[in-house]
Amino acid sequence: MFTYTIKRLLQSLIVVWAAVTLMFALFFIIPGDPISLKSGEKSLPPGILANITAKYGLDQPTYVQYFRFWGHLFKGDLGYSYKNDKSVNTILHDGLSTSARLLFWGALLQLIIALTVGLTSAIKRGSLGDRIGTIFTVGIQGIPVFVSGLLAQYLFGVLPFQMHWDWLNFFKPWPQSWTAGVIPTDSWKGIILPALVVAVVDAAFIARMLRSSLLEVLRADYIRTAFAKGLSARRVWFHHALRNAMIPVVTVYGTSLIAIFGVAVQTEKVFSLPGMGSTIADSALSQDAPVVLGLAIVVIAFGAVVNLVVDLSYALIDPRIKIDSKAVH
Amino acid sequence: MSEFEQIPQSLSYWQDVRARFFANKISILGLVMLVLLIFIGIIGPFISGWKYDELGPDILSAPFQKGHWFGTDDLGRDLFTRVTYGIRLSLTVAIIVTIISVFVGVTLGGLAGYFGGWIDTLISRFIDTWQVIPFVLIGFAIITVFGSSFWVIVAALVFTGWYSTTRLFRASVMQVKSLEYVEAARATGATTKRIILRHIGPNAIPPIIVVLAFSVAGAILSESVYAFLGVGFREPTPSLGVMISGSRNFLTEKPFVFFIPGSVLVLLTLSIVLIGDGLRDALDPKLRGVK
Amino acid sequence: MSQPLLHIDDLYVHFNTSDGVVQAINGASLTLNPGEIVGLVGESGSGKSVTAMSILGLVPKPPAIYPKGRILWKGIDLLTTPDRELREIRGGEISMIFQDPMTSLNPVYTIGHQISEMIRVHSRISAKTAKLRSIEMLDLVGMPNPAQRIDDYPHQFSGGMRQRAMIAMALSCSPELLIADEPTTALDVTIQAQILEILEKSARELNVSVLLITHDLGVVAGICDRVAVMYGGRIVEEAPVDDLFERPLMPYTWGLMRSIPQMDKVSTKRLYTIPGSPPVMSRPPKGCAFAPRCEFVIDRCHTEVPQLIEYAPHRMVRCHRVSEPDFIAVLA
Amino acid sequence: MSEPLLKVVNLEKKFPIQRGFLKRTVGQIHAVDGVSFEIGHGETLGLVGESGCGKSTTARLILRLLDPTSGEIFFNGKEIHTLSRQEIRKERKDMQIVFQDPYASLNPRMTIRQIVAEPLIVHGLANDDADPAVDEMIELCGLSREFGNRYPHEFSGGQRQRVGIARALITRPKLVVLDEPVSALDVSVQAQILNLLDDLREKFDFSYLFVAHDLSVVSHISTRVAVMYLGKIVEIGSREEIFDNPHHPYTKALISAVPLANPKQERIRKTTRIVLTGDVPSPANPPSGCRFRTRCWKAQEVCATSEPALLKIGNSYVACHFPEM
Repeated sequence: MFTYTIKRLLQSLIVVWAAVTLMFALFFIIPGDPISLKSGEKSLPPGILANITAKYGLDQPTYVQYFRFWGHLFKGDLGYSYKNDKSVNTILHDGLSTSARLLFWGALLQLIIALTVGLTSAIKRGSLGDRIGTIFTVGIQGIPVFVSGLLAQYLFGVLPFQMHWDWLNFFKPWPQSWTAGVIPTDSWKGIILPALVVAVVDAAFIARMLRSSLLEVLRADYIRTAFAKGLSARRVWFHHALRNAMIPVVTVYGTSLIAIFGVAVQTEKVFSLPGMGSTIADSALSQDAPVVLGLAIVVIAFGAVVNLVVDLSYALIDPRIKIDSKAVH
Repeated sequence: MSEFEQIPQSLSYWQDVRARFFANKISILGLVMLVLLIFIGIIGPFISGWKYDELGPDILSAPFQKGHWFGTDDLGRDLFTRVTYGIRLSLTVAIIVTIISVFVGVTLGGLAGYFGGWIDTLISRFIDTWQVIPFVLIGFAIITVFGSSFWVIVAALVFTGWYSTTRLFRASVMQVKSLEYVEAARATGATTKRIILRHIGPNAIPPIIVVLAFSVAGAILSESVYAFLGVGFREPTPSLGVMISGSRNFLTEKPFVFFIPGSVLVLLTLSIVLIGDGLRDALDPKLRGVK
Repeated sequence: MSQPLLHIDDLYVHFNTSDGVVQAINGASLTLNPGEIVGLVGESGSGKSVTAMSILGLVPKPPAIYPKGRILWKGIDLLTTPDRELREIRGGEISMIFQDPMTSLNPVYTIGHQISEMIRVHSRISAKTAKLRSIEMLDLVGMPNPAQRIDDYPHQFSGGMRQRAMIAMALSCSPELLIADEPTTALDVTIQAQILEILEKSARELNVSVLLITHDLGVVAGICDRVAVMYGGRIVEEAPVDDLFERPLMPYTWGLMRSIPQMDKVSTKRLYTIPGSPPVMSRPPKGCAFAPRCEFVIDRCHTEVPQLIEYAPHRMVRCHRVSEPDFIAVLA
Repeated sequence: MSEPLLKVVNLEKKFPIQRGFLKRTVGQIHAVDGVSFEIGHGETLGLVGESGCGKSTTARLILRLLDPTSGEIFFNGKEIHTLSRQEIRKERKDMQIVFQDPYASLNPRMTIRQIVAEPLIVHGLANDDADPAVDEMIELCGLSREFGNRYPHEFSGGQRQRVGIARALITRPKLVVLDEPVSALDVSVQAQILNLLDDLREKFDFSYLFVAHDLSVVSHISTRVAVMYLGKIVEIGSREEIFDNPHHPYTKALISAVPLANPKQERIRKTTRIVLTGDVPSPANPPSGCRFRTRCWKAQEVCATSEPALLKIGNSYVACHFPEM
């Protein structure tokens, strides 16, 4: 297991390096123009222009910029915004806690919903509940997150407010002037609605996946063996079937944890949450390349860590993987 | 010989697929929905009597009033016209993106799958790298650098979608290639061209059709997400995402401004997802002959 | 005479599928006595595996339905036994091994875990004792270094070793009946010889009855006391092993025996062939299931299902023509 | 005596074992290791062995469906091992193969007639599947010509195998390789196919290479038999010699392990049966010297140090230091 972990860790580092390089290349093939961002449309005297260019290191050849970029990265310095003088680290720090809370609860809810729906619909396959579940899980894939976010605001904010259904209202106290749904995120009730929106799309997908994976595993010979041993249906389901059925699901869960960032961006915008997602979207909008790149690196690193964890848990679930890798060395 | 009498009527593969697709009520529902939406998208702008960017005097007027079937937005523009243009735009962009993605996927996936070896290693590792980047980031990066014109948006969408088609086609080719009837064809002395055209191609296509459907749905969703976040199409372009983004401030007072483009977008993607789902079941050779 | 261990009485098993009702078993009867090794022979689709799985209630319902019949285990009808009691019988009194040892063991648990699990379900003993018992059982079936190998996962074993582990597991709770469903079909011939030897030795040693299901007449000839032949969802002939091979009475058995190439009688003579293919059980023939392929068919065969009759002591046959002396002479 | 139809000399095939991120080669599977034999005109050579012994790989090497690592193949006066892909393609008119799995080896998108006609079209012997030779061959293989327009999934396993045979024979090849052609079939259908193969051989006078694990089937159809173990031929000889008087301990054990459908004889055989211990070693790491020594009851020190050559004993060739006489 140890060698396997080390090997996977090295692979992740290579992938992160490649992905970051890819992003760097994209940004610096045509360098964003910090000068016009700072000065607006005015033309600047050449001396000041040269100073600014030198400040961001844009006068250097690309490979020098590239190595400097990595040098700064190793020191934990993600660069400076073109637009204001804030460092990307500060910007990151401002948005991180909101995003982390949203993603944590979102991912947790996702797992809970996916497991519950997937398991029950597989156990009760063919029942009315299963069929409704199937239609629901297929249907939800057609709904973009920002639409379901707005819908959630309408159903759990606007409608209860207008109908005086206080028990259904997630937005108390009701904001004085309604722009977008401003939600008091410091309370438990406040984070649950956006987290649900984050969770529900991929939860539906994973639930479907788990259902079909379980149904396939249940046809396996070793399940028949388990019943023939005299085990109870519950024991067969949870001890023998579920662990095998999780093997393909874990992979999908990993990809969904990476994609969850895209979902979080939309959710933060819809609920006006001051997280990393909104920041990165706004920076992209104002062509503030260092901020987009800096935050992107954090997101990519997070994705690589998720991939690594998923692969390692994969090896824990399926003994064939770690033992085969041991056999080679 | 009595044993032959038991054989049911012979159907070619595609006849069988068609029969099974049309036996599935949900996929027919999807097909009907899509046809209706396309129909509205084509004729809508001609029959509404308004232009999509024409500012009118009636601001946020409710549906079926003052000659606006779906009402007007905050600038007094006719929502019906804008929504029907939105359908056109979504589908146009999605189809262009899908064609390019499938072209890239078939080429790269086919190369990796058929030849294997270092080509496969190279392409597969590239996909691995690409996969750790969340899709919005790729779009953000491209749009940050190049701005948001039509073709940049198309390119951003291709960059978010190419690797799933590539991966799927690679897997499909590898699977078909290892089948015994391909070896049997080689053993008869068939040329590589004949093997690819008659044996591998036709059998690797069904998964591509399914990918095609999901890729169209995915491109529509991604386009609307970019538009909503402000990094895709922008006002006054009548993208459904743009319209929904603009509706946020009126959710309390005039919810129809959100619900109309919102439900059109949902119905559009949903109909394609349902068709894709039906196709997947109909094309699955394992389910062949099962009614 | 003592009560039979197992008595399958006119069993019907049908499956509701999208293709119509598949009549997998259409009236099968079979009796097993304590300590006996009985072979159940048939080709694919004859219903032999469904019969075996029905005994332990392992056929999923739906799609399976049981329109008629009983499976009496020491006098209790297993088809109506509540699940809780059936679970005690499964593994405890009747255990089963399957065709493919590669897929019959759960890949994510060690062999030791899977054997101990079975032991602990049926007896209240500690995990440690169960482990010792597992090692003992693996030793009994000839697994080398059982104490070490018990912590290995199924994929670390060869096919033959996995089947040994399956046998060890099946015998670990001292069952009275072992159902072996094509236990050697997936194995090479030298490994098959090992497994059959172990199966017979341990069954005789522990006085376990065996119901051996196979398509291979050679396997049956080697270790069975009695043989039942299945075709089209029915038992068509049942006899002590020597009688059956010496003098088959049903045209299907007769034809089957003449159509297999015999290694000991090397000859290039054409083989006898049974024309056509086995029946499609969603549209079974109206009369005798073998009638469309039978060389000796008469009109009655197409319209009326023959009864399983006792032709001679211990010799059961299902054929309309078995009462004609001339016909019997032709088969001999 | 005239030139044999097929002559294989020292045929070898190694498969690399690849692992890890960049698919490094970490070892080799020696699937076929120095195999030599001949097949004469009109002869049937049975190639038997257990799974993983390299018999199917050998069959594919002869047809160049796989490229040999080394060794020579002479067929019909041509050096098959030196031919380019283009040239070998033309040669396949004369050497055909029937596969084990009648479900996987027929393209599900083609009708029976299209499948059977393909070799003719490929070799320019017919323009389309309407050629009368196609229906003729379909009928010759025991199928009705009316079913030419049907698709493979509508047929039973035995019928599909007839289609596979029709496809292999339509160009009237000189050599037909049969790779376990009856092992996926039911016993009663197996006899039909074996008889069909017998009849066709009589009618067209081909040579067969019959690859199988079932000794009874091989004993029925072959004129000569070669026994393989871990990539090597351990014994080769006439059918009578192999089955009546086996010289190699492995051949002997293999024959003794086959259960006969005769209870009385089985009871006697059981007392004298040679039950080999253990499993076949991995072809990635075969034993030194004689490869069978780890399971052989006659193994001595010399078996571990020196590899026995295939030498003539009686009328067979046997690779053993201590052959049975």
